[in-house]
Amino acid sequence: MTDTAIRTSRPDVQELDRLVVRFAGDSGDGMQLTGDRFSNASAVMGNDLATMPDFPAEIRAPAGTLHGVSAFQVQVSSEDISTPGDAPNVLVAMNPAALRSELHRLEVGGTIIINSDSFNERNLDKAGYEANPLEDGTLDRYTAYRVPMTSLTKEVCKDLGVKPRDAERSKNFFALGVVSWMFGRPTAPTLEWINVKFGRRPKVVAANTAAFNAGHAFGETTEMFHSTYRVPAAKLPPGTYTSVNGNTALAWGLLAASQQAKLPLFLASYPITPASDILHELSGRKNFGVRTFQAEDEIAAVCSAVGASFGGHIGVTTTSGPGVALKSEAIGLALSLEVPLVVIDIQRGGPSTGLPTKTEASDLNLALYGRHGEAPLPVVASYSPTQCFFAAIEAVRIALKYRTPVVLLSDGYLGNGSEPWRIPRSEDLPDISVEFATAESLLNGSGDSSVRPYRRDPETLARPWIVPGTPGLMHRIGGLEKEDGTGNISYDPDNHELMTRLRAEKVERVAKDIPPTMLDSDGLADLLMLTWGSTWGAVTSAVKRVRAAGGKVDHAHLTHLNPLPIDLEPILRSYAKVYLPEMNMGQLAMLLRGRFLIDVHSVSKVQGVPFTAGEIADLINGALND
Amino acid sequence: MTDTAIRTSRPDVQELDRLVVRFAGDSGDGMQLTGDRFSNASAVMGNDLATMPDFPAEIRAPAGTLHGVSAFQVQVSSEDISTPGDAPNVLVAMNPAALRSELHRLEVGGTIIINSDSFNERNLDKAGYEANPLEDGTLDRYTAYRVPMTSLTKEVCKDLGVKPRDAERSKNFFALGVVSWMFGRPTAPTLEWINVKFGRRPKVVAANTAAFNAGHAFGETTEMFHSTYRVPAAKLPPGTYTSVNGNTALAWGLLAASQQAKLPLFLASYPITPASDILHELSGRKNFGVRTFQAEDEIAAVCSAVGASFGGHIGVTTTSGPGVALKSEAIGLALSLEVPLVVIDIQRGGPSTGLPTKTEASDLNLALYGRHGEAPLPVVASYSPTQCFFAAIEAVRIALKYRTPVVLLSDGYLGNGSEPWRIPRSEDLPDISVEFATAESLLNGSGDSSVRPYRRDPETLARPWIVPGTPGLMHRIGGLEKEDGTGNISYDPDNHELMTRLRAEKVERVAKDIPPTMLDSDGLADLLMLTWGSTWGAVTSAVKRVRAAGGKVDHAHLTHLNPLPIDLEPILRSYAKVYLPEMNMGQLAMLLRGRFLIDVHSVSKVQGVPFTAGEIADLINGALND
Amino acid sequence: MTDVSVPQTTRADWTSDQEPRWCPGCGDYSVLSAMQLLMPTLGVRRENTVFISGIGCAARFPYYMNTYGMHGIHGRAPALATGLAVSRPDLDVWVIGGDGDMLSIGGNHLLHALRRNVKLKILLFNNQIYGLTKGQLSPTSEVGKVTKSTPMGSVDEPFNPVSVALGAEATFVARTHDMDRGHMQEMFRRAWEHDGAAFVEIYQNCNVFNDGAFAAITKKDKRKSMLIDLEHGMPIRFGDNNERGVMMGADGQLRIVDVDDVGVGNIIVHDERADTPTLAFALSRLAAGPFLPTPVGVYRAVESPEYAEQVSRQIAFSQEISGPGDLDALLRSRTLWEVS
Amino acid sequence: MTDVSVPQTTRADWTSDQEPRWCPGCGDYSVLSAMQLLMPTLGVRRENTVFISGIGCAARFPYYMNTYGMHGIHGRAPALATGLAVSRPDLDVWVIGGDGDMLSIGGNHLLHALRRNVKLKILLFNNQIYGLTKGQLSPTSEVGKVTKSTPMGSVDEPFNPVSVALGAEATFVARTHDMDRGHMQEMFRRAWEHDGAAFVEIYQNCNVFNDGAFAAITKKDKRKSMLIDLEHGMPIRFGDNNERGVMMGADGQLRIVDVDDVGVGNIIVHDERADTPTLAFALSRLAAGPFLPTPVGVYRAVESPEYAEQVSRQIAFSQEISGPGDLDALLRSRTLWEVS
Ligand SMILES: Cc1ncc(C[n+]2csc(CCOP(=O)(O)OP(=O)(O)O)c2C)c(N)n1
Ligand SMILES: Cc1ncc(C[n+]2csc(CCOP(=O)(O)OP(=O)(O)O)c2C)c(N)n1
Ligand code: SF4
Ligand code: SF4
Ligand SMILES: [Mg+2]
Ligand SMILES: [Mg+2]
Repeated sequence: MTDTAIRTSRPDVQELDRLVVRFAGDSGDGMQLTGDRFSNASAVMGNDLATMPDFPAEIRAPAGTLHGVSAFQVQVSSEDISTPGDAPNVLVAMNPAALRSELHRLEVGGTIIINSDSFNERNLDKAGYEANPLEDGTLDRYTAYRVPMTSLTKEVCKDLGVKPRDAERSKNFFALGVVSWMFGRPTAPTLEWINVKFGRRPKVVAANTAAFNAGHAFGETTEMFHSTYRVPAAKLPPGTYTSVNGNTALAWGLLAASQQAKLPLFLASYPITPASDILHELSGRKNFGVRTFQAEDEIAAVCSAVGASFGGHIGVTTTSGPGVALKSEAIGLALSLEVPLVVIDIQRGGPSTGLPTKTEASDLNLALYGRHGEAPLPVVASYSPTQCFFAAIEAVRIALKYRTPVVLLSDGYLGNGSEPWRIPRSEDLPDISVEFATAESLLNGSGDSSVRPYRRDPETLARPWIVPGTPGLMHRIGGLEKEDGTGNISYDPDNHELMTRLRAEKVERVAKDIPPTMLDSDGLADLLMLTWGSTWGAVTSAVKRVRAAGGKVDHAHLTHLNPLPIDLEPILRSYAKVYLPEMNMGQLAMLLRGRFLIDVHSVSKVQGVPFTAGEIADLINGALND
Repeated sequence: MTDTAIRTSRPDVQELDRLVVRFAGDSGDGMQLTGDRFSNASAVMGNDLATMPDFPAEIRAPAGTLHGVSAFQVQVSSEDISTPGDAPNVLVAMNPAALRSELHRLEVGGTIIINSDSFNERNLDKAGYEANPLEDGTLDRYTAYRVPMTSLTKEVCKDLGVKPRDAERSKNFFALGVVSWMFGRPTAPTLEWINVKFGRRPKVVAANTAAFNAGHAFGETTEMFHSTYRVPAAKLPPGTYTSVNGNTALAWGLLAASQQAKLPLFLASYPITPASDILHELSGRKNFGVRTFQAEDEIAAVCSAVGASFGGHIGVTTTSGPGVALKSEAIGLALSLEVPLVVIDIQRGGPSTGLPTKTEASDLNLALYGRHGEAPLPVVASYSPTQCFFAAIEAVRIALKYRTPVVLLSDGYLGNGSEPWRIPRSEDLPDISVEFATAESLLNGSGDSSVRPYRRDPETLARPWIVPGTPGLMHRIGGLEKEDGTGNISYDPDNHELMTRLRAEKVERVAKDIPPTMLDSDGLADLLMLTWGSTWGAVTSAVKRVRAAGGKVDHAHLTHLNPLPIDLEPILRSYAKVYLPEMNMGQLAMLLRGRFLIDVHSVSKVQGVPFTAGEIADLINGALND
Repeated sequence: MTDVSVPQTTRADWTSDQEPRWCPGCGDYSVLSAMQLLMPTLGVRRENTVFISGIGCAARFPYYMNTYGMHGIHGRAPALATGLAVSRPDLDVWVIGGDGDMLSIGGNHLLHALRRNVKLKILLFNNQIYGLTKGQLSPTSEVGKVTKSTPMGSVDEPFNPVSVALGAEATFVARTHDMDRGHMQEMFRRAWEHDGAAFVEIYQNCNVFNDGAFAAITKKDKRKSMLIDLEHGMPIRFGDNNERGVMMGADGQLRIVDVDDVGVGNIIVHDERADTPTLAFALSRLAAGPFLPTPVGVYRAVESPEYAEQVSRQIAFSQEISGPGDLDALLRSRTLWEVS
Repeated sequence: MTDVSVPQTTRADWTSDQEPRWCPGCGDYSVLSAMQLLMPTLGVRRENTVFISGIGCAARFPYYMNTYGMHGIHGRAPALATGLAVSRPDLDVWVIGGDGDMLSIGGNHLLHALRRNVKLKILLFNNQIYGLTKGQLSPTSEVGKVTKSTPMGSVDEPFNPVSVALGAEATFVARTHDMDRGHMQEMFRRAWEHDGAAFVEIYQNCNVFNDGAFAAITKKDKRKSMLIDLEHGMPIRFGDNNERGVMMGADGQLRIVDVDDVGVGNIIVHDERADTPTLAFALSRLAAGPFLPTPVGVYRAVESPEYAEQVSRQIAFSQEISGPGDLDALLRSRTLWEVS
């Protein structure tokens, strides 16, 4: 353990390209909030950043226990980054349990800031420490700073008339103050935010402000710290920025889609981690005309969304894996009815209840194949928190235009992670509006006056969207096989084959209508890293790193999993090796191999945590030296 | 139309290798029963045979309409056959609708036996005939016999004191009598059956007997018919035979599995076509100790089966596609709990409600991939009606031994189709019993006294089956990720990866424990026909036909779809061409291509009806000449 | 609700071009005629009328109405319909299903639609059997019933659909039967008038798999003595000469009595508008099955805020306070910073 | 049922090695202690006791009991438990779930388990909120409730779990609350004694997302005036001095009255064993939510054939008539022919 002897001179200011800080404490310690504030202050300074909350499944596990530890990791950078970083450079540990559960992640030689007040016997015990790690050499390989945060916070709050128990709750702001000073983060945004957030409770404002200032001052004055650090602003494209996590971006994307389609949104969901926040966000946006419906279960949720779509709204349902499984049958109905529907899956660790608060990308098979009968549908996946906004618009666009259910895959890591976002202007968003059929549009030119609800658009193969209330177009549709054109029940063998092929062909035609594969190529590589979903982030970082070291590697990314972009096959064929890292056991790899008979190499990680850029860089280097 | 002039001499007796008869009439005309009786009499004569009922989705569609036509096709043969035949040689048409909807299937030059009484204006109208097909040349290309079945039946019943309306109901027995005479079927089995079946209603026995005899006599005496036919007995292996359809065989297989496992069966199902008959059959077999439970829905069905398995019973649930979709989430639970469970899917046409009474094999993807998270499980498929018996035992065997859910795929065609069956002796069936854990077996040797419900068998990787009621082994399990060994909830990343891989590996290990690929090879072919499920029948027939004509083709069949037999890959690699016909859009083909990077050629038919041997023979010939 | 500008229609206008595919003699035909004949009298437009069903014989109903219609999936009609009714409060949404569809697999959706008071007109065709799948037990089949899935007789206690609905906070609950077109039409009309979830149980004969299940009470000559006609504000009396009546005991149990024995004054007066469903529930318990005197008519009809309307109101209110949604403003509603 | 050969146990024997992971102060802890303390008094064996739950905070309960246990999937505990109880009638099967688990997603399974009268002891932890998913509306949340998913207040009418259970033919229905260990234990014991499906609603405080939801009636000083203790065969009275009572009106509605005003003789006598659940239902309607005088205790407890037992009986009976299943005979039970 580096001795934290009191220094006598001003600390040096070191400049860093990037910095990864991990805040860890008890569930009740407010670590998510602390991390979020630190990120925000960094964003305002112009850093690029990416965050990853990591909290326990329990609501409030007993204080001080290992399973009650809640952590928040953020990478701030002077460059364009795409992950919350691999090994943290700095760990803030509010109690022994946090230290114990998080220390292994820290880079060797990293910095630890510890709330030394919490290292009493009871807490050490709860964390399962036999000896005090602050004293037994555990921290030898790190730079550890022991700060009596609890007592200092209580002290500074004394004069404010805040009770000690309440004051203690502000200790996270003390920690934030210390870290803010250490890394030269501006204090104004945090102070302002405290005012707005707790405005209605003046004592809380006072305590948090005092604690934050005290922490900052502690860094400044105690001369405990050897160095402070600066991460200069990133060279991001000019514009107005904000910071959002994937679930919020996704919810906003749905609102944007509703605006751009000129149709009201109907969101029917049943709460489930990590998707519930989308329901929460949209429930608070009723002025956008969105109807949110907390259904009695997932089946009711998807069915009511289908009912709303039948009625001419944009029917959307959000959930996670177990919910998608339950919705299978009704998604099949929407597919057979050929009505728009968007099913959003914020993936988490499976199977069964699995790891509800952890991330995974193992629902791709379910999205592609999880229905009885031949039931193909388009699948779209978002790849970064803010890109969830656009992915939502794209999913709605396809659903409306092709009258089909669409599955949009996100995951817990994207949903909870945030990053800066150059705010788009709504005038730059695509017009995704479609027409409802009217008696004139449908019957004219058909030469007969009977309603043909399955008369298809020759280009898209979409059937007309005839909403109840339209005079003259009354008709009945259902889940039994229908005659093409008339929509009447048909048991005719050839018609069934025709409809099966038409439904498949309709989905295939979407391929003409989607962007090409995202390809980052310098034209010289033999190795292609292929990604979908959130793995994009780690691979983007890793590819940069490897290239910086002279390695030749390209990166292709898929935003559409079904249908696949038309240019994918030639791209894949132009590389000697294709590696495909997935947070599953190789689901997309299997699909591509089967489709193209190309030996796509699958790389799996199924640990509830995303790939790190380091892991991928090692993988690439291994493949290059192979 | 061949004139059915009265002949003056005994008809010739022609010998046939095989004969395909199709009985068609109104839903209320008893065609299923008639066909069934004809088949039975043929079986008793020693013919091999295969049947295919084909009835409407409606319970009782209005009499005389096209959609109310119910048909039954049977092929009887002097050889070992595997399909109910392609184009029928003989069509029995009880009314105009039956003629209209079925005539197109008949081979050119085929024989039609018509109930001429029913060709009145009203019925012609309902069938949509503008002119009477008996008179307008429609039947010119066939040999048509017009028999006034209704009036003759009424006539013969008059003296029995049977009311004309009731007598009319016996006209199908008249038809059966005619056909029985024409094809030299024995009368005794049918007469005996009438006695047993209707014994409690003497008037019905009398009417049916009289009608049947009258029909037979009509053939014998009216000299209307030019020829009669004989299909000699097939050279089947010696033994005692009976005739069963696939659903009955499957139900009996479950009873056999229960006996061979020495464990009670718990069948929980929700009715659905075409699976309900399994529930019905087992509900009537309570003396076998089977508990049948008609649950409130499919989810309750599968869950209660899981509950029963937890308690040490063999938990089984039967359903069709929509039900499997609903059961997805709970199957994932069973997989995570690692308890035995057998899910039986009698596949029908999809997607959604689809074609409930028609067959299809399009739930393979759902069986393999239809769960969230990484959730692999063994999949077994039956390939002929009687083989359903053994497939059921096999599915239970794997479920019990590996403590895993197993999906058993059958289909509507197998479920309703029947064939002769050389009855196995129960002493020849495999012992599939497994041990429950006891305190001694589980705790001994482990060196610690804590219950480790996930301590795995090193060979199978199965965990112990600890049933409630066992002293000393109380434990709690659930769908959250568990620590290997202890089964305690674990959010540990490495443990999750380990458990994911263990669950997959456990399923893979089943491959060591299953029979090799069924391969029919003469060692000279370049072309392999690969099959799974009921397509086995048509391909077996077709391969015989092609070989008989000198073509070189081999046939491999898969009874296990996951894991695949170990010898499959080398087999596939040893052919220049592999063709895989499926009643879906190529689901297994995609899997094999992805797995082995072999260009397996998919052949699809999605029409609610099975491939015919003729179609497959054409396909083979095409491939050979390619 | 009746819109005078609606053109006059006849039964033919409400009849689709699809031929019904029920068994000859099925009670479903009577319900269909009742509905097709009622519609022209309601003054509604066909294009504003939607029938949504699950799966089963009854669930084929929408195909035969010349309105908008959806034949959904088994059990989910109330959920499908809830989505439509909440997003399109301008439509009349009818929900059709059998006893299996809406009380077995779909029981939960029915319950939740009722408690939420979504404006749906829900018709439960109770034939006490699974028709379409050819004769298994349903959750309303009586104990001991021999069916394909219960060859030794059922051991399941059946639901009483009226009790279930009342237990689930239903605001409108009625019962009718397929032998009386006028009564059916009256109940359907009342359901249509109700501003909220209206639940109507129809005793419907399945002449193929459960023939005569209701004959003991619905046959013409039995109706007077076996059907207790509920009429709001009237003493609850029945019998060939109205000689019997229903009385509430101090022990909290209803009793059937001879009116003469207790005096008319002691016969309970039906109050369909009572705040609590206590009396309605008690009435639903009078007969455990359709073989004792059984109340038909409107058990309960109370006013209570309708769901879709409240959802719409929250939207309007929120637009009133916050202004209509402005996407650009929303995207800029959090901490912002500029990069130049 | 008490087996004298069962070894004496203590609370510790019934406590598993897993540390409860509820929030400090959660009402679930009280229920757990009540159960762990009750168990040694029942004279049952741990290995014959099984707890099965769905998903939710409450549903973690099984982990903490040193018995057999299964933490199932959301909403399906009654179905999982039905399979176990029907196949293993020798076990005591307890079912645990929250208001979301058993009344929202799992409502239907609960209803069907109740109507079938499967021998299950079903404990509904009603905290009127979704705890585990951090604070959304539940089907028992009151109208107007502001939650994460209803920021403008809920517009959903809640279920009354006791009414729902009674509407579903439940044979045993009780209500208790987490502030009174003795009362909980009494209700659990009664549920355990019941030969059929026993349903117990527990008012349970979620101090994080819905603190004090029941305080108006369960706080120590409120109990006398706000909780109506139901006791079989006793007039239904309550109040600090037992001064208030419940009376049935001739209009079929219950009323709370001053005992002195009407006379004790007119106070209704509680009859938990009444054939019909009419009175029990009426009692469940006295308070629309936990803020008016609310009956607690056993609403209904009637004997009715138990499901698993009847299933077993059919098996025994069938073996008696047809002999135990003989596979070889079965395979030969249809038309046979010989090929030689
Ligand atoms: C998910 C699913 N499960 C089962 C079925 C099969 N099924 C169709 S209708 C029906 C029940 C029919 O009974 P009921 O609802 O009473 O209607 P009825 O036919 O008697 O009018 C069943 C089990 C299905 N179509 N879908
Ligand atoms: C199929 C499925 N849907 C949703 C969830 C998410 N989920 C878990 S518990 C729960 C509700 C919790 O509320 P309640 O049942 O009242 O239990 P409490 O936590 O309040 O004890 C939900 C929605 C899930 N685990 N599975
Ligand atoms: S089976 Fe019964 S309910 Fe169905 S159509 Fe026939 S008679 Fe009607
Ligand atoms: S969230 Fe509520 S119910 Fe859940 S453990 Fe915490 S206090 Fe208890
Ligand atoms: Mg029915
Ligand atoms: Mg709750």
